[in-house]
Amino acid sequence: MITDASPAAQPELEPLSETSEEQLLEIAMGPQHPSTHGVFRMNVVLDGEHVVRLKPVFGYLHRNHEKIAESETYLGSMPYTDRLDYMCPITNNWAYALAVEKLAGIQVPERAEYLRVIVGELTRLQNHACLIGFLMQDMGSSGTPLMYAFREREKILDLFESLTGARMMCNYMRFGGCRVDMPAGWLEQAQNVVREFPRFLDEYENLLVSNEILMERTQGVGVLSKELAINAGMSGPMARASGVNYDIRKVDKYSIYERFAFRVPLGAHGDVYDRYMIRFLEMRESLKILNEAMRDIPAGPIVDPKMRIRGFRPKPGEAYGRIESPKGELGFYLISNGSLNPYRYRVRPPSLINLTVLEDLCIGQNVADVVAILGSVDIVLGEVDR
Amino acid sequence: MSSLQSYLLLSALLFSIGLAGALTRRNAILVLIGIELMLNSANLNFIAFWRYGPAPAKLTGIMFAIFSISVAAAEAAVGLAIILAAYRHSKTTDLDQMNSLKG
Amino acid sequence: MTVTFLILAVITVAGTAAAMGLRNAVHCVLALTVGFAGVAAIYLQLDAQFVGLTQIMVYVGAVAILAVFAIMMTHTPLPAKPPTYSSFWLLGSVVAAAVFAVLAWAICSSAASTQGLPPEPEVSVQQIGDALMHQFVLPLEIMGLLLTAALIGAVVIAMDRREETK
Amino acid sequence: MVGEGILKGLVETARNFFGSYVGKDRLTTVQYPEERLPQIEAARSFPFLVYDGPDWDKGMRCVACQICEKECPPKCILIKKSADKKPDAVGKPQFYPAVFNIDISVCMSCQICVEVCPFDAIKMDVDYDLSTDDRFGDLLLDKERLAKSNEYYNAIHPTEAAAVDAHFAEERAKAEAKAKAATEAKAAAEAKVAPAAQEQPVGGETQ
Amino acid sequence: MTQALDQIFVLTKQWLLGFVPASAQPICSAILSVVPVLIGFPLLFAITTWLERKGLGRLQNRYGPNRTGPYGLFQPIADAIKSLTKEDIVPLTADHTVHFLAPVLLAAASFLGYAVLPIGRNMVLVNMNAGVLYFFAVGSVVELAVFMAGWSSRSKYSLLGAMRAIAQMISYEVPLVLASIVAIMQAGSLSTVAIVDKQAGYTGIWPHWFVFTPWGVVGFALFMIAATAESNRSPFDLPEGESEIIAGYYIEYSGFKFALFFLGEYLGMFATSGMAITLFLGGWSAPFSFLTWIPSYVWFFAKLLALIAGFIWIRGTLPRLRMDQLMSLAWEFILPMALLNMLDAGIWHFMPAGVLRWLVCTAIVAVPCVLLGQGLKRNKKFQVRTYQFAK
Amino acid sequence: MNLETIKSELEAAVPGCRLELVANPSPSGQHSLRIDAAHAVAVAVCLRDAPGLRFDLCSNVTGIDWPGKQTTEKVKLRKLVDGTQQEVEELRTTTTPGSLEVVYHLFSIEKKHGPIVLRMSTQDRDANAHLPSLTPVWRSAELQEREIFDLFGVVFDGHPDLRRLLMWDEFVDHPMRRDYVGPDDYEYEPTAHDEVLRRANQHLSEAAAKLPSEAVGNQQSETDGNRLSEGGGR
Repeated sequence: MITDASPAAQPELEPLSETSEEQLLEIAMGPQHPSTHGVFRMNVVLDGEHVVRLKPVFGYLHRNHEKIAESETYLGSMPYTDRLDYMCPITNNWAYALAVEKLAGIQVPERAEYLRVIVGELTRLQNHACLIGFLMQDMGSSGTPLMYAFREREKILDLFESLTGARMMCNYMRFGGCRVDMPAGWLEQAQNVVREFPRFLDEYENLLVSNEILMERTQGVGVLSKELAINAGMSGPMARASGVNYDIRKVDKYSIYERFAFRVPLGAHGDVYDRYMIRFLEMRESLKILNEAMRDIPAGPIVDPKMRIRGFRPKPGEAYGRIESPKGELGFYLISNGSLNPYRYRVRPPSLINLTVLEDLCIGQNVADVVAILGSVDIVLGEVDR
Repeated sequence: MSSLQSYLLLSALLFSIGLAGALTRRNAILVLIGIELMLNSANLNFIAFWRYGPAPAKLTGIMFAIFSISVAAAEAAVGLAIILAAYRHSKTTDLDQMNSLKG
Repeated sequence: MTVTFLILAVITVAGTAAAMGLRNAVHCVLALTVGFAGVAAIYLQLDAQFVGLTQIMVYVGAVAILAVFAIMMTHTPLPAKPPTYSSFWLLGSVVAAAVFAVLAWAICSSAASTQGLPPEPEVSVQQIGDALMHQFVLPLEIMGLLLTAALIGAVVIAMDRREETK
Repeated sequence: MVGEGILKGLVETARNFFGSYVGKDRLTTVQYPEERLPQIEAARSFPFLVYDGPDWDKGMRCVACQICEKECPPKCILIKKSADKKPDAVGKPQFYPAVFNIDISVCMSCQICVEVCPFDAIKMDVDYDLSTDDRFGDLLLDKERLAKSNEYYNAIHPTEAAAVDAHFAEERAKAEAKAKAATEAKAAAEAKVAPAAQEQPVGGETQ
Repeated sequence: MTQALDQIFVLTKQWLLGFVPASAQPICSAILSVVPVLIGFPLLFAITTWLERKGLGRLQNRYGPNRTGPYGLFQPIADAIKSLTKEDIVPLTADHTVHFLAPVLLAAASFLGYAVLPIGRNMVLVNMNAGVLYFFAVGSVVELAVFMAGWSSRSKYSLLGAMRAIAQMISYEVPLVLASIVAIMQAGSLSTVAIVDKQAGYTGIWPHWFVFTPWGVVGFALFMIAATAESNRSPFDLPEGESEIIAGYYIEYSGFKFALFFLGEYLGMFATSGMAITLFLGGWSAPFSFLTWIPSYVWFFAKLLALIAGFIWIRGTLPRLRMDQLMSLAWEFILPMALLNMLDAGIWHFMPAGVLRWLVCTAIVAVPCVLLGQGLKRNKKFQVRTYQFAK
Repeated sequence: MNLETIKSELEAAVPGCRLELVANPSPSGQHSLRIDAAHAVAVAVCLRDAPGLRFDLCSNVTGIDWPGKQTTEKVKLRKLVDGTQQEVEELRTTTTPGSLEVVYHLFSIEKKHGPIVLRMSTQDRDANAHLPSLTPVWRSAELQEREIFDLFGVVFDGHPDLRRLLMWDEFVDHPMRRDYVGPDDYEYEPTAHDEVLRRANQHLSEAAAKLPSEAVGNQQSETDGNRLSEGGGR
């Protein structure tokens, strides 16, 4: 039982000099490349157009967020978390707040939990819509799906703005609740957006789902096996597309997700098409959650009244809190030594860890597939490099 | 000039240039190109003879040229394919180094 | 007429000479296309429109492209390493020069080559088609066979061995 | 049938093409300098300092407690405390900032300074047309440029400002009541003790 | 009056030629014919870029350019000024001569095709006997220019782009020519003017365009697919695949040379569209007999713009194909269909006119089309999937 | 899942392994298990494969720096002073070496339980900062262990591709260590924060004093120093 240390066999690459019959071409995709979603580089070795090797290069956006957090107060790191995965700042806030709440044992009032679920699922909607748009953009569709996605994202960002004051850098969560309650009329506005959203999804579906070119480009491309997905720590839609039934909303039952009836879609093939369809289906499930949450939201305080903004010192100890962010498992690991600042602050970035298998997915594929695969992994460099 | 003679001279010149290239170049592809050039000069002759010939309406020269071009195209395709195959074998297109039958 | 011919002849000869003389193989092919185009223009000038256009299509559009493709695929060093020419380049040049001398002598001394230009013939594409389909139908068939054979042969020869094993 | 999905997609884009001429919900672009979105009350850009009354320097609420300077995550606030004191909105003598700088090229608009301020002195502005060709000078806002009137605050964040004003009014009323009580007590005392002490000066010369 | 309006350009040219001595007339005539083409089509290019950006914008729920001039109409001028004033950067290791020549050759070659396009009644530069052949012959020069650009830049991306471009253009030249052969077969001539003349005339109000026959519509569709690939338009824009190899063969070009590539691409698109119009859409003839009073060149440009709108529409909708899929589409679908289509055209020619001819010819192309499509789909094993949910 | 039972199960499965429960006083209640480096891989494989445990998802891997402490205490000593035994008070400094700790958070996808927290410590923070890599067991640790190697300087033996992840290859220090001092050759923005500039300049001069001219020249060119002071003067 103990002898075998590597069941998920890593692809063993023969040395290049022996396999290569012809001269190989090594190109650097990125850091200035339209499809690397920011400053990301892949050193790709090509044989013709086929990828023989691919080495991702990280760190162009590295700002040592974790080090900065060690000199900030607990609250002071909250606005920095917005800037991790700037596509979904609110879920980042949430994960951090959750970790601190675990660390200090803070209870969250019910209304705040509902608010968190509402904004969190709205974030998931806009992230998934944009991701599909970007993926299509990478496959060369002149930005049309992306623009449609942005059109809908705009509406959600408007909601965020009128709730939190900022469109992207929301800084919304507080330990033990949320920063502000929703203004008058916000709920109706949000309900409107949620009611209109399925129309957009139908439109998207017409445009994309049965498109032959898209199916040809994505089906059977970048296949990730279930075993590798588990072993390599894939999370979120990336893992579920490979058939891994693991949704932290269901597993950890954090916040109040137990109360909502939603399903977890699973893919059977683990290719780019599955990853893309899983996101489609997740958006539909998110809409269900949103509808229920908006219907049931109770009145009450939005933040634990005992929580103080200044001078927050959790007792010594440590905690790992994680949520199902749109990209996957976003976790924060905090160690407190009883002072104002965390002794250790660690972000478990789903984007980075989902990139572990990038080379495995890309080898043997075409250059054109590499951008599609990278797009389907769904990374944001702010989170990868931190 | 500009009579048949000048065309024939041009054709002869092209032929010699092609021949010189085929004989002197080391690169197999360029040698093949030299041969193509020689074929071309022959075509030029056909056309010139047809045009200055007694019965241009009979199109014989043109037919010859068309067939010759087709043959040349086929020859180029096969020739380049052979060069590619030879390159795979010996990793060079240098004829001076491709002198061994064993490879 | 004469002027046009002279210009075209100069272009053709310059192009082909450059094609055979330049060191960079890609430059050679590009120069060669100039030569081919010149020859095509001479065909046009000789009222052989169809052949001229076919020449452009086949030589410029196919043979030259094939050649550059072959150059790219064989990773010919660009520009070539110093010995661009074969070890017996002197002999080759002499042979070529001799051939030209003999040909030129023969042409100049031939009586037939001095005759004047006959009236412009009426050559429509339709006529060529008719001729191909009636008088020359057998050669056409053979040519078709040859081209097919060449196509298959080229594919088979150039096919990657790795592909075969799959 | 092959091509069905492609045709469906073509129909969808065509619908959007014509829809963008008909429906407002399809063409959401706002032509920025000419049109602007309605101002959202919760919006925030960069902090400013609130002052009461007509004179920005006199009426500034900030008491240079330096809490915001400490709490600011990117450390973009610089405060130097004054040596003397000035009466604040309520009338209590307080310190005031001799220097109050915010480097908005560093500021990340997180609003934490606003949340931690116990004096409702620093608030978030909504102005976003802040581009400038002077990278350093114009992006370093000093006290004078930071100071905005309470009326302005009321205009951009009415609900919030109303609450603040009410709070201040309450405080002031309390202070007045206290002062009144004090004066009454004093008067009572005066009635008892003949040599009346003059009212305490409210200026900053104490300390 | 209609006649005069239709022939206004021809008459103007003749009137102008009256002023020059007879000896200079041929050259002046050539200049007078060529110059309008050299001006008109770049102008159309400018208009098209504006149209494309506007149309694409609307497809994507945007306004498109709307800042320069009314409705952004001066955008092409602004673009031109911008590209002219940009620094011309040549990579240090590039082959300077070839690098310079490539865009020039590309633009020049793109212009050459217009010589045989009849853009109106009696409005063709050269009524060449082998016009269609000429068109395809000069079209093949573009490949060389593309190769020159990609090779001379000494960039891996541009080399990849050039290889892709050449492979794609060579593969699609064959179906392009084969698709057009049906029209040549029916017209019995390689002359573009003769092909257009053959399509003149109306049955009732309905024109005799080749596209209104079973083989014609298939030929037209195949021709347009191949033309899209030939002119590197989306979804076949792999050689410049923005998101994959950035700009492909012209990645190392900037300023005016870049603009020349752009110009070349659009001119190529116009030329192939013009050829499609000539071959299948009746050239400059009016779509209905009662509309013949509108000048012929108007019809030509109207059809051209309609086809360009189609290009823009497709560009705004479809994602890009992959190289191997592009190739398999050419060899497994378009080429067999084109060959079958030739057979179909032959059968059409020899069958007596009537309903039966229609039925037989439609069946000959429709059945294989469906079968090939199904085969393609089955080979690729793609399908719309259904998904399961975890319990 | 009780950590105690896991511990006993592991001890039964991996003979000779030394496991230690580390209590976590915070309300999160995530107690952890310290494993020894020698048996780490075996323990990990057991955790992953044992049918009752099946911790197949290694979610989070991170490092913690525990720098060495210098504690000074007054000790009374008997000593010979001037030939006589005397009780002398003396300051004694004890230096604990400090260590780098690597923490693994494991979950089970199959059984849906977790987390279990594994900890491993290096012997010290310098030469012996070696730990066995668990990447062969959980592939997800690949990039995270690289990151720890990069930012903390823990060398993972058995890692397939141990290179720097976020910092560039030529970088020498490990920025996440507690005692790391950032270099001053950052392009400091001229800012209103004189404090930043003061610190930068101070650090610069300290560095100049500490190191002989050559090393300073490498790290910090003359012009940079000038630029900083210019920025400060603005």
